[in-house]
Amino acid sequence: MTSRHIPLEGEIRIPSGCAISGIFHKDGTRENGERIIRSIELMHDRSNGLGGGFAGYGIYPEYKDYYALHVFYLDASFQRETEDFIKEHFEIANQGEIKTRKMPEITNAPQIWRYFILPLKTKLDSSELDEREYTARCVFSINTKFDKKAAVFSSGKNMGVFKANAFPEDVGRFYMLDDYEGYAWTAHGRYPTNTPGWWGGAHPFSLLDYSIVHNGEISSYDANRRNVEMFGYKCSLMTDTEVITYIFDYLTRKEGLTLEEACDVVSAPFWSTINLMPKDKREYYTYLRKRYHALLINGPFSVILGFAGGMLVLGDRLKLRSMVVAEHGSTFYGASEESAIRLIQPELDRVWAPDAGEAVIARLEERSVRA
Amino acid sequence: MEQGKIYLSPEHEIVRDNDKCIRCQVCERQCANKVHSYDESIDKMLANDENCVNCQRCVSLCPTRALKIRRCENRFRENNNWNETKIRELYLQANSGGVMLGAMGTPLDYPTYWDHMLINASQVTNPSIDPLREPMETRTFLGKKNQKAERGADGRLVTRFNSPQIELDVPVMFSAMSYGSISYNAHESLARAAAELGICYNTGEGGLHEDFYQYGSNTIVQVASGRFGVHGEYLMAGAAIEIKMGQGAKPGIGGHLPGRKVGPDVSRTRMIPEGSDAISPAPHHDIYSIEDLRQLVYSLKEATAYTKPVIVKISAVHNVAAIASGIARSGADIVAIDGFKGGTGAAPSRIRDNVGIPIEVALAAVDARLREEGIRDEVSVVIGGSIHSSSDVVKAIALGADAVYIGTASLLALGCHLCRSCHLNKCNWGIATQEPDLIKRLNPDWGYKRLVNLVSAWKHEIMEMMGGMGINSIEALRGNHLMLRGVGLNEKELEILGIKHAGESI
Amino acid sequence: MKRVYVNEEWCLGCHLCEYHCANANMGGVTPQDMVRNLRGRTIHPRIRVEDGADGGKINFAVQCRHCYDPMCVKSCIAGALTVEDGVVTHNPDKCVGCFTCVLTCPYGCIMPDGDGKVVQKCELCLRNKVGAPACAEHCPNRAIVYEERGVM
Amino acid sequence: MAKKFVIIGNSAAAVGAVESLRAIDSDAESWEIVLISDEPHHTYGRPLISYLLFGKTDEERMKFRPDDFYSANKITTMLGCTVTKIDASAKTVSWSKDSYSGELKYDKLLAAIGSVPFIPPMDGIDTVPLKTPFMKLDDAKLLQERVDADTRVFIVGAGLIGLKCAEGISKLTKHITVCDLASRILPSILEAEPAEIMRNWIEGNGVRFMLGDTVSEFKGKTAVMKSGERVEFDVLVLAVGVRPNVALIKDAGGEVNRGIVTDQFCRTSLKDVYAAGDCSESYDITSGQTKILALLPNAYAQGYVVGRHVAGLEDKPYDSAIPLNAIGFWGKHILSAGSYVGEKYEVFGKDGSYRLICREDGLLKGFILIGGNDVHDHSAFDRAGIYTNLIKDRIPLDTLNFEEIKDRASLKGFTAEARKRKLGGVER
Repeated sequence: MTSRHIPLEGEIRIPSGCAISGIFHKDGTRENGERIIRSIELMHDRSNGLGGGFAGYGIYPEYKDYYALHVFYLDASFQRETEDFIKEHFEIANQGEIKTRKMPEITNAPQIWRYFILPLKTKLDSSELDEREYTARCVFSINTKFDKKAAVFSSGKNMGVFKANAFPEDVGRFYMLDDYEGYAWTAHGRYPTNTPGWWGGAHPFSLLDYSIVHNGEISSYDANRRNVEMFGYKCSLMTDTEVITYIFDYLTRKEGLTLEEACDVVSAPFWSTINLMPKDKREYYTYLRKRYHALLINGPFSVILGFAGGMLVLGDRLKLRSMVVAEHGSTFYGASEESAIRLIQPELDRVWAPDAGEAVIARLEERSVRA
Repeated sequence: MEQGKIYLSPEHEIVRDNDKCIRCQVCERQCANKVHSYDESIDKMLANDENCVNCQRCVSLCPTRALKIRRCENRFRENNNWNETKIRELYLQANSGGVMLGAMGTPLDYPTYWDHMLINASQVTNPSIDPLREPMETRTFLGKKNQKAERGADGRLVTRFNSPQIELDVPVMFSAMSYGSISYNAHESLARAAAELGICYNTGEGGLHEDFYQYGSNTIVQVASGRFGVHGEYLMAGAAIEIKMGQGAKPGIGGHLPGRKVGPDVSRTRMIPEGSDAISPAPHHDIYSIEDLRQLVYSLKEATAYTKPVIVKISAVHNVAAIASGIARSGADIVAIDGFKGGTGAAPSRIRDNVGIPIEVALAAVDARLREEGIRDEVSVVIGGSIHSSSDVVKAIALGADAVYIGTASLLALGCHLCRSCHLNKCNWGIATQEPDLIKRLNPDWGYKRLVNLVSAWKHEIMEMMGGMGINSIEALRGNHLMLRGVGLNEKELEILGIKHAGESI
Repeated sequence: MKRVYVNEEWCLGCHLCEYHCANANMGGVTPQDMVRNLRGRTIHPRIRVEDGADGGKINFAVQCRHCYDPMCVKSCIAGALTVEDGVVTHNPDKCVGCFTCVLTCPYGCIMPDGDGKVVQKCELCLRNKVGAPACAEHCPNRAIVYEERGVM
Repeated sequence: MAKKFVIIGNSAAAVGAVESLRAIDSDAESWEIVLISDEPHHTYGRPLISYLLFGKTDEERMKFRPDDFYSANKITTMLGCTVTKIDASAKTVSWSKDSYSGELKYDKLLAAIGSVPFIPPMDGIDTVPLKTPFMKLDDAKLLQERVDADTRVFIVGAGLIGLKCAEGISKLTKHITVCDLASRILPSILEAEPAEIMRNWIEGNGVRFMLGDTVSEFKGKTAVMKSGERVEFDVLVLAVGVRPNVALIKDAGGEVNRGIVTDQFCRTSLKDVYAAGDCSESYDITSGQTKILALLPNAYAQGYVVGRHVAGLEDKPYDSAIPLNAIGFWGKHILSAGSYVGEKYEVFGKDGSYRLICREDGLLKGFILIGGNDVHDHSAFDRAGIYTNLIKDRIPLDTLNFEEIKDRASLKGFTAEARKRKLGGVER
């Protein structure tokens, strides 16, 4: 009797419901992963054990100029081949297995490695690409080439993604996140509806320093995917998070839009609203909607986008998914539920639910560039 | 030259229920083909079946429903190889030595892929959206979307759009039907409906009657191989200019408006002598290559100071994807593809029934090709050729079209009963005719309302289907192949259409 | 008040209005009623189509205009014609068939009925089973419309 | 306080005056109306008396207006009261009823007092046991009572009244003789040849004519004719003619010709006194002559002008009067209007119909349309009102294609523009 193959991310499109949470210190203060684990743990019932993960920013100060690749080797025999590829394209400053804790809740763990790298000068020059594009393309190559046997799941500078096929609080303890200190943390608990879950498919999803945690199921997926794929992206995981990440990457890195402008593309106001705006705003939104029509995101989502030096919270244009943000002193919080913030910071200066499609962005204050 | 007598039984026969007939003679007065007549000596209505084209005018207007028209039951000896139509046409050709002519789209039973695609809807994980409660956006812009983001000196985004666009309230337009092939009142209905609906209609190749310049912002003016009625003012009059390279119903051949349809108004509008046949050559004689096309595109842009988007319309032929790619790189703003089931005022039946490819596969192929080449945003894609309903529109958009053209559907809304006799100039519904007493049968005051109703109804249905999919803006549907599933299609068809089979997960 | 208006530009001369008028005023509504009422009979419609104006090209239907100052009502010797809510209404019970109204109606829209004993005229189908002008409802080209236009 | 408008009369002119005044002064705020009539009946259609005899109507249905007419229009009625005198300087009318009498003050007065039968002196008339004019409801009721199948009726006068009486009474008896001094019937509305058509038709329906002959002497139930012939009869109907009832106005010092002289608002020469209907004269626009147009439509129209004038409106004068007649005998109808002057177009139809169209100075002046012998075929006079309208509104015939419609009245002779006006809107 042959068992039926249950398709994984990348083989089919995976929508899912979820919990997300984020902490951001505008003054650059760093904290370890303990509070973000507690916050996401509270929303245990919003995930189902088929995926959890974290992204921390400012966690590798000693290697802050290097791209930190986190790689799953789901089949150990692919490690050599993958490392050959990395060496072929990059100078490796440091490499080693990421430390984890043995836990009964975490099973089938792959080999998990970390590499601090910089592009080889010669290769970079001959590619005629900028450093980020070069690195991004190499990441795509590995993920495509080794097709879920080896997967790069984190590739930014001075940041790192930690994820696994389990409940998020278990994932946090598994990776011993209390040993890392960052000025920003995001977390994700996953509730996929049609996948057994696999390590590479857990969230956050990241590309370079962009990491996204996402709660929702976007109905514009294929329209968005087919558009960004024209610009060199390959949506190999077929998840919303992946395509949202690429959209932001494309709009900001390739089209040169600001993050705010990118948000106005993906969660554009309705025409009925635009028509009532003053002329310059009307022209601005009309331009964005006409020009980037295929990157409008439809359907329910709330996302926390982490990036170097900032954090963005954004919901869909109809506000079909919950999202609460809060401030306490210079610390900014965002989570699917207010309780997940109150648990770790009972006293808050301000708590609010952003409007449909409204982007809330927190950035490091100028004087606090310790990251 | 006609040879001998032809013995063919009529195609249709009039069945009159004499118990119901009240001899009001409405049928007689309404039949331009002179089928019905009243014989006083026997106090009966008689019918000359041979003249009947089965346009259903008499049936529709008979106040006591005493009439029906059925296929003549007389049959040649049964033969699945040489069927009735084939034998009949062969006899006719043997008799006349002529080319078989037909109108409207092919009546043959080729697959309709729309009917083999099903649309998705949201359940649980993603809420459907109620268009009665939430905004549901169908506004569509046609034109190039390839502009690089630029910033002014103040760092702000430049929001001026370089390429002219057509703005549509709903991604449906009335396809090209020339004044001449259809009546003044049909044109007026289309123009007024387009204006009220916030969409566009298309002049076809017959020029623009002076009365309709007022609807210019809802008009696409066509430039075809005959160049009828084309002048500077005409080009500036519309919202866009369409270069007609081909027509789905008759790829590779030109057009012919018989002189009897060229009355004073048509003559003035087309700028040809009254009573003369209007012949459109098969190719544009200044376009023998893609680079020639580029010259015409830019000539038209120059002539209109780059204020009008240029559409290039082609028939869906075997190599359509590559041709569309060439057009996308020719400077055209929009490529329109007309499927082989598209309608026509008159075409050689053999061509109509045997040349070209279905629009669904043409669209999928073109869209995929443009994306592969990364030039999908260089052009908008408009398709036509047998869009029957709002679900076809939804499927077309999901398959990758920006908008659709409807021709036959719009004529049906105006009363056309698809008798496929447009070329005879005796349209009993006042649509495809230039006879004054027949033209008046189409009152544009209600004709335009029927078109408005049709498109409004479709818009409602489109919004319902979009809402069901959890989509509230048409751009999120465009090219969204995951919203489609095939049924009863083979692997190859699914591959070309770029969709999964029903039952496969998302 | 809503009235029946005729736009000859769109009149096809099909005469359907006459048949529907005749049927409606014989108590009919459906096509079956029409068969029963009109088959084998000469019809006596209250609306009439004039064919062949302007050299044969123009047709148009005519029925009572429901004048504001109706000559017919003023001249009726029997008090059989009255204005009810703007509708010029005829009471056949009082009518003696003198045809003074035929002589005075400037539109020629009152005519002897089928028996010729009294007159008949359009009452907008407000008193028959159709309830609204059957001519307008069944005009295939909206040449006859029933609508509010005010006074010219 | 409301002023008092007194109306003498209870027929078409009186009703016209009431309805036009009340259309403006609907709540009787300005005008109180008092209506005096010597007839005791609710207002009835006077020409209907022959139809009453014929059995086409009855007393109830003959009512010219509904039962609530007087109350709905806030009218004080004095029915059965005869006005005996008008004092125009004191502005009073004197009246009597049986043994009562009285005076009534008025602010405005309308004399709608109709006409009276004209009976020339005839020898032995007093010896006739049963004789009556045919003018009023009571005359008809008398005939209804006294005529049965054996009764021989002798009608003197072959005009409209005499012949309508003959038709009406034909339901009661077959023994009807009509004589007239004139050699043709209906001289007031028909020329000789159409009159001949009608005579044949009426004779065909059992009426015996003695034309060009008159009574020289009555001897009880026998009339001795000028020709020497003797006519035996039981009932005599005197329908020689009528005269406008001018006595009251004349006695009050008002100007009177054949009828009461009035201006275009129906004012008499007496201050605040109007006259309307059969008692007054009208200006016939088709002949340019002042005439007695003793016709119900004209009476109503005159009354209508009076009512508006009393209310203070002078916008619609009585200025388009024309002779109008629609009359039928045993199903054969005559519709005529205007004057038979100028260029004549005459058609004698094979079907027994007759058509006369008269044009002068580019205008339609008059017409006679007589139906065919098939009483169900009305095509000969169908839509005659279209012609009437051409006469009344003095529409120049060169503004339409009259040739197209001279054989059959229709609107298609008008221009598209005119039709659009007529059919596309409502003309007030």
